[in-house]
Amino acid sequence: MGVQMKLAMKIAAGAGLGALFAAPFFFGPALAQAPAAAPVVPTDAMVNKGDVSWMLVSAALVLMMSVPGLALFYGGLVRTKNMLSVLMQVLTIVCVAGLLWVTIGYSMAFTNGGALNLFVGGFSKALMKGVDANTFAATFSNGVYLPETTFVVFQMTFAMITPALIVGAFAERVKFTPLILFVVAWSILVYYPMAHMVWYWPGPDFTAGLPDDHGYLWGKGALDFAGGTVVHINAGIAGLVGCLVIGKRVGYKSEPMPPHSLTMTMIGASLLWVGWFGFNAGSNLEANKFASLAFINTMVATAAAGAMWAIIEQVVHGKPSLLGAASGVVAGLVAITPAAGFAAPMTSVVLGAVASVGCFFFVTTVKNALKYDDTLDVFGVHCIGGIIGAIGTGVVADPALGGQGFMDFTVIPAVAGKYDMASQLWVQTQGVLTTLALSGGVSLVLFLLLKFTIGIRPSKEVEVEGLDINAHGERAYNY
Amino acid sequence: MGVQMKLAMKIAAGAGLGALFAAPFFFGPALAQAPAAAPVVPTDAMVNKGDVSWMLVSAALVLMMSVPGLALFYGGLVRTKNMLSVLMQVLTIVCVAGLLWVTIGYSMAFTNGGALNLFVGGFSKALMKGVDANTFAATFSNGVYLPETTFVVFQMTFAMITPALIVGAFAERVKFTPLILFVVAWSILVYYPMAHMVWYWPGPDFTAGLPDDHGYLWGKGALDFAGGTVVHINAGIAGLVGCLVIGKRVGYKSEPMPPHSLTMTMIGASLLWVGWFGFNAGSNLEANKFASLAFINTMVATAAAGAMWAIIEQVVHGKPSLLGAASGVVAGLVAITPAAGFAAPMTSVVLGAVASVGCFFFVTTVKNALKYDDTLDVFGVHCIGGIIGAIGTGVVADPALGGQGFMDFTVIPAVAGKYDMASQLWVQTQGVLTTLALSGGVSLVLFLLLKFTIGIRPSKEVEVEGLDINAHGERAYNY
Amino acid sequence: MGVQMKLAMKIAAGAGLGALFAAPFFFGPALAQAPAAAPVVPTDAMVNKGDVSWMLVSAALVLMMSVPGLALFYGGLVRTKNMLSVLMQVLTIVCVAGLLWVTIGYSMAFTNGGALNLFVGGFSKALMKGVDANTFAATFSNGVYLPETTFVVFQMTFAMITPALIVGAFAERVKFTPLILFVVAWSILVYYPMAHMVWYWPGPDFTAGLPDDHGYLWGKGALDFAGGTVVHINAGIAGLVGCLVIGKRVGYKSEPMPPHSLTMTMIGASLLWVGWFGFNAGSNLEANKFASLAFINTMVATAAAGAMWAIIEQVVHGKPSLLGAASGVVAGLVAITPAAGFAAPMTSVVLGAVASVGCFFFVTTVKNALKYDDTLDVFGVHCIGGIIGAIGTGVVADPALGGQGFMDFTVIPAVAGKYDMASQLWVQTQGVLTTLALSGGVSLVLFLLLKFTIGIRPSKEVEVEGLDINAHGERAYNY
Amino acid sequence: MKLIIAIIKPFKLDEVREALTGVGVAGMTVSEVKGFGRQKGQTEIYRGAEYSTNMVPKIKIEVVVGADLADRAVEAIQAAASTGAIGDGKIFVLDVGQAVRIRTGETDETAL
Amino acid sequence: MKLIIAIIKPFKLDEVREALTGVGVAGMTVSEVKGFGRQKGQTEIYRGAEYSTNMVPKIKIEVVVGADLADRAVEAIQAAASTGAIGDGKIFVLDVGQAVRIRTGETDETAL
Amino acid sequence: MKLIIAIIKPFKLDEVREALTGVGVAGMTVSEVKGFGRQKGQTEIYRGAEYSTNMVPKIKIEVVVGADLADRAVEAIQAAASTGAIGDGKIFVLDVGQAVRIRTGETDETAL
Ligand SMILES: Nc1ncnc2c1ncn2[C@@H]1O[C@H](COP(=O)(O)OP(=O)(O)O)[C@@H](O)[C@H]1O
Ligand SMILES: Nc1ncnc2c1ncn2[C@@H]1O[C@H](COP(=O)(O)OP(=O)(O)O)[C@@H](O)[C@H]1O
Ligand SMILES: Nc1ncnc2c1ncn2[C@@H]1O[C@H](COP(=O)(O)OP(=O)(O)O)[C@@H](O)[C@H]1O
Repeated sequence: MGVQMKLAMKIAAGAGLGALFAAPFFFGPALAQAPAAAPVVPTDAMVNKGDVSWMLVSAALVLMMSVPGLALFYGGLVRTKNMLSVLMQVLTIVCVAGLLWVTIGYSMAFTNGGALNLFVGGFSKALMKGVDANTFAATFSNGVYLPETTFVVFQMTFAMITPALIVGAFAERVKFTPLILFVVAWSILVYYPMAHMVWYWPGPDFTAGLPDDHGYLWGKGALDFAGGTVVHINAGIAGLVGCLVIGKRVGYKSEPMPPHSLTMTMIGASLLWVGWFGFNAGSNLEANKFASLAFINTMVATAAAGAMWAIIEQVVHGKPSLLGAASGVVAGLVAITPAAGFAAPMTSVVLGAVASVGCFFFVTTVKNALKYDDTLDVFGVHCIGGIIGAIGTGVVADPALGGQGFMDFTVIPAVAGKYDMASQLWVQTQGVLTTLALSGGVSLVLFLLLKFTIGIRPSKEVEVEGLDINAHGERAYNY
Repeated sequence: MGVQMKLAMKIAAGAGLGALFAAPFFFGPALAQAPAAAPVVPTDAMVNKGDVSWMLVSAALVLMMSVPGLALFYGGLVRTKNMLSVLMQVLTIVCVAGLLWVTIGYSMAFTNGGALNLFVGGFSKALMKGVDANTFAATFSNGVYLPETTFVVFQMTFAMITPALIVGAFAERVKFTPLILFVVAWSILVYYPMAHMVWYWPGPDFTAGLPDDHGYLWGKGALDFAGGTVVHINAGIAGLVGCLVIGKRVGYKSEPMPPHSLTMTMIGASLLWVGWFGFNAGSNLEANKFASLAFINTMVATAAAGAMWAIIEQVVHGKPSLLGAASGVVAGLVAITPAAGFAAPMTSVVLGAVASVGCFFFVTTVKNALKYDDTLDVFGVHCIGGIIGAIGTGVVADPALGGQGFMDFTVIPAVAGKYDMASQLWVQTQGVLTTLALSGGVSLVLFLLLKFTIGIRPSKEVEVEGLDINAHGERAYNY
Repeated sequence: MGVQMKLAMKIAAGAGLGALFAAPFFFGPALAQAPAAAPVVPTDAMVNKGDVSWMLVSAALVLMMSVPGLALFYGGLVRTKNMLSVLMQVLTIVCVAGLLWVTIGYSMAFTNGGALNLFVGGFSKALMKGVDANTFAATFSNGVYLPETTFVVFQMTFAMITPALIVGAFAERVKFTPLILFVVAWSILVYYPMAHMVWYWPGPDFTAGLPDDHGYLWGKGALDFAGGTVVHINAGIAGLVGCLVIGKRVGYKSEPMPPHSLTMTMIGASLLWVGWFGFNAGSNLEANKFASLAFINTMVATAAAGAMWAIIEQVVHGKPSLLGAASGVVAGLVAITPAAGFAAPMTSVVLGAVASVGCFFFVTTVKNALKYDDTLDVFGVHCIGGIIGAIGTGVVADPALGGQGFMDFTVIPAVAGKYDMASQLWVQTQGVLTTLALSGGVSLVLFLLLKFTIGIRPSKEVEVEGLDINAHGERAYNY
Repeated sequence: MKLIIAIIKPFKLDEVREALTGVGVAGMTVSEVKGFGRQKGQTEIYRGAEYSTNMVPKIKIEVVVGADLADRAVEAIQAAASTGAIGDGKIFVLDVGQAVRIRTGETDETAL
Repeated sequence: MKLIIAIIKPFKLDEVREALTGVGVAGMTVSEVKGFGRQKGQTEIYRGAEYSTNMVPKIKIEVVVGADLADRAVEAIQAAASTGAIGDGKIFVLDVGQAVRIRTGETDETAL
Repeated sequence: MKLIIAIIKPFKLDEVREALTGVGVAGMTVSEVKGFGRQKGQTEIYRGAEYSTNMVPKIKIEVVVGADLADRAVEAIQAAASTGAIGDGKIFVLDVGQAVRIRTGETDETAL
């Protein structure tokens, strides 16, 4: 069985293991598959109110990352005439993705998919069937559960923000309805399968009895605390493909396109930072010492990345900019996402700083060299930062560097597994490549399909006059 | 005893029942009224830190709904010259209502009012008398308590935002001091009595012993999880009366009055959404599965309403607008408020969508037909959305539709009551009508009184030049 | 031994005593110093998830106070051309102070400093040495612990915002790099020693065994719930010294310098208010009834101060302003900070109102009389408000006025100490004077050093054209 | 042809525009300006600092008309913009040598 | 000397500026204005309220040139600013009596 | 009457206004404009994108004065606005045919 088998046991780490490893407990059918020996029956008594409090707050924080956080971060960077289009795109995607999640998304991500189970879930919980106040979802600790609705809504906020991230890549030149159609199709064809592949498992009390019931990458033992692959690389590559298919903005590189309000961008970056604690530390699913570790790592990696970007700018052209520091902040947040619960504070600082250097180089040099118009650097920050983080996780998770390693959930209670950095790095790389291939490929097909049917790009006239007035019939400001 | 008696037992639902049913535990005097058999004596040991954590966060979130949330949502929609007046009105109302709450409000809402007990409380806790770190307030679970200060401050935030909602109806044309006087009087004459009628009861451990110690609507068995009547219908009708008494803005319908910053409105709507989880899920008073249910219902009803408004606009005039989606978001939040802990996720989706249709029709068609100038659609969104939600609660709470029904607290521990949709709808209707009558009537008297004494509307000159510079001596922007 | 000895026992109050008294538990070396009798060994089982949830939320809230809260509150008040400089200063300070904290700050504040232990800690935990997911920090209750990373990150947010407060005093006329150097030096020479002097102790389970292991002011029994001295007076006096050394802005008093966006200032003030609950109620370290008390006190003191400032303006020049109310809000928050967990709600109202009067008088009359240019009134609001609060704490903490008094931690479990208002006021005054002397003195030396070496003030040309474009190469707005 | 420059109170813009179209003017150009004159601005107070602005917001209308229409246009503006209060503004008339419609290249009065 | 006032579509600014420097103009002054004319504005809808703006954003260029350069400058503007669509704008030419460069006190054509 | 158009550096506005009132000018109209000329703008950098603005913010003052006052006004402006650095701006003087005070209907010099 070799590596694959060994890795299959290498499931997640340190009792505090991130949404990557989260999965609800299945009543009925799932239980039927469980082997003999009295299985755990999750009850209200296994729910800790401190966990519920923390997870509900985390879900609210992640919503705040999208609206108003991301909307402002992006919106501030476009020109006035397109401000509302960005805000509207983000807000609408949040609404649509939320509805799609309770309709089929949660089921496709977090139920057993039968024959396709390695790659996608089924429809047994479509329309929230069987999910109510009295069902529970597993955490990463034996015998500790959350109300299932808590898990559903927390994961929902991830399914909301991920497609919203994409729009930055082709901001200022996309048609609204086709974009929403893309988001629906991409959620179904890319996001839910990715979430399933990376995050689906039966929970710590059932893994021993159901050793083969998990997604493909989960089975490989890929470590991704809060969504480096599923969220950032996933959205980043989709954005790149989108901006290539759609083409450059009218006037790109020939006319100045300064951000219309860096104040808004700063508010957005700040709220992303604040909300990201829900994203990263919330992915621990419990309010315990590992949530706390994910929290402090998120804090210092971000601080390091923000400071580092400013330092680079100081060195390179003598003027550290607010947009630079804010970009660094986001790059740091992206990079620490997969590593949040695995790293130690000081290795997080290094990871954040490295991500800042990598993303800076990408958005200032590589992008200009390759001449593609990724309006808001979705690829340069989210995909590149995500890759640095995903690979970096293999390094910083190493217990030899103060990392948390991973837990072997095939025994009850779970115990620490034996960490091998080289093989972990290879697994991490496989996670990255899988994401790039799936999301990149499907996005390409979807964008081309839209381009050659209903069209994805507005007319030049509309683009020049601005999307706000043309697509939404409003103006952002009337001072 | 008939219906009344049966309904009196129908007190609230599902162990997680919303602020509607919340009431502090009474030491001393209240206990004196309790029947024999060792009564519960709430102690520190009955307080769960997870609940305290959640409720304090919820209180902070509801404050954030008012400032900056509501202030920005409203402020963005007025013209630049009146921006600060709106911000100042909301901020001042928050301060004044908070002070009034610890002075007499809490006592008038949440103590036994003696002969008037069905309609209003007394003054036994005025100036926080007898409320300190060692008194406790009941939740909806037997034997589970909160520090009383937690309950006082959580409820305070409701008493702050409700009068602040009203100002939107006559924004851009009201005098500051008379407005504050109105808020003080309205809080005393309308809000505290309404809160008492709907939310006052002795708690689950004492209901059996004190079957007649509750407010009027509570006794009827009206279901209102987080304040559809007390907050939204209450404020909405007061706003309508206010805008009718004060009259239309100078230039209404003759000159363009586009929102001065939809960016601010979007930030405001987003923070309202984020904060509303404290409002709705916080109204459960405990961080348990019912809080989680209220949370997810709030999320999806809002998503449905936001998307629905955009869809209607797409159909009606081909351009889905950001203001539309944001208005839908708020309409959905309003409508799910009374139903948050009673509905199921998928029925919440329907309720949100219906509210969006109803409010859209109201603010675009009915308002234009009736030609009143409700500046920011306080009536069209909060009152209409509140009514749809209040009546809709009677539908979605039905266990036959996956709802939570209600709990019978006359036995200990409380058990589920038998749900009858028809009679529940009638009770809900009574709640709506009572609110409309009380708030509408008293507001009319108050506004007329102010109009014919110190005056409620600034001179035409002041209105034309703007309230900011005239009433507050400042300008919002000096770019 | 006299007063000193008695005061040494007067350590903190009411089981819920604020960051002032917080200190992590020390494994190993610290234990070695403990006397016989089986010492407590903190374990995971002594951690309550409700506490962890609350403290992580609190840390996120305090970050939100800095970015975007403080940045916007300050930024809105400067002229457009300097907007980004303020945002950038705050953001960069947050990043740098965070990194410095994990590098040496935490260790210098919260470890035993050997011979210098009264005044500053040592380097035993530099670079987070020995701090990991399995170390724990003491709260104010016997046998109740937090994950140490929780305590580290919560305290980190205090170390971030404090130096950021300073920049308001000389906004619009400071060079960026020298400012950051100042912040680094000031953190090391002033903030960490102050934090150590006021907040370092071995925790309730170890005080009996280590009666002399505490900071200087802690030993005196100074009461400071959440940082009146360490944060506000500390930053306020540094700001004053800075603005005196740097000098007035070009055009001060000769050209109009109205705030460029009071909307931003209002958002900032609101987020400060919301975030301050993490600051004050979080300083209790546990989600219990004392956190709740600190929360409600923070709420009502602020409401009183906000309303009071508006009332004064109404009386003095007939126009209550938004900036006034917002300034009052901040003054109230500052003043209640040291008293938050000691006061009762109604005495908090009084304290807030008094602070508002004091600060109003200072920023409108004293400042104009003394003709110094404290751009954003850091001294007038934070230092003066902080002094009023610090002294006022001695009054409102008196159990005779409904206050919480203090706890005697020299016995286990801790019991209430005997409160003497006169001697407490003297101790409070010593705390104030120590802070003024240390921070004022060191800041003077640092600012002069910078002024006469690399320079601290930009050229007149740069100042006139604005810092944004000159120091950061950006413009805040391109509408 | 004449260039008429009118400085008016902002809230009079709509009335003036209607008055001008009433006398046959087909186009005009409008900008936001600050006026300094007899009319005093409001006093603004920010914490301790008091600013009496001596600049008040005004609207400037620029309209080029044929010489024959000039007098009627001036009268129309004056009638529509007047409130009788200080600060109502001014009208200035200048000679225009040439006018071109960019779209068509038409010149002079046909360009207007 | 001539003062050329050109009202153009905002996105044409860069082309016009280049065209003017092409014919030897060294400086100009630009402002944001609102134009009223044949071109109709977009309809904005805010909840129930519909506003058809009849003011569209335009850019006004003011450039003073020597009399000899005036015609070429006008032509350059017209060529660069034209799209052929309604709303392209106008060019007006006025006489300038005097010009001063503030920095040096130079006057008339050398001041430009 | 003369229309004096002065393009100056923004921070010189107060001094120029005072200089003008010093020579007896009672009113003027001010607007924010962007100037293109010898003075180069600052370079802005946003992530990878560098923009060298060739437009710098300027203030335009328009003031109509009696012919007799014109020279003194021009001198006053020039003296007050001058810093000696590139970009100090220009003054242009045009003839005004007619002036009307809207409030009273007074015309020409009494209207100023
Ligand atoms: N000499 C002038 N040149 C240019 N504009 C002027 C002149 N005098 C006044 N204005 C403009 O006319 C406006 C109104 O003038 P003001 O003296 O306040 O009142 P009135 O028009 O009633 O005399 C001023 O705000 C200014 O914009
Ligand atoms: N008589 C006029 N005086 C001043 N400006 C004018 C005049 N007529 C038109 N304009 C300006 O020219 C712009 C374009 O005019 P418009 O009638 O829309 O189209 P076109 O230039 O194609 O005829 C207008 O928006 C306005 O700014
Ligand atoms: N020919 C011109 N027509 C109109 N405005 C001009 C002209 N030349 C310059 N200006 C204005 O004068 C300003 C200053 O000109 P510039 O060439 O930068 O410096 P200087 O005034 O010192 O020669 C420019 O920014 C522009 O606003």
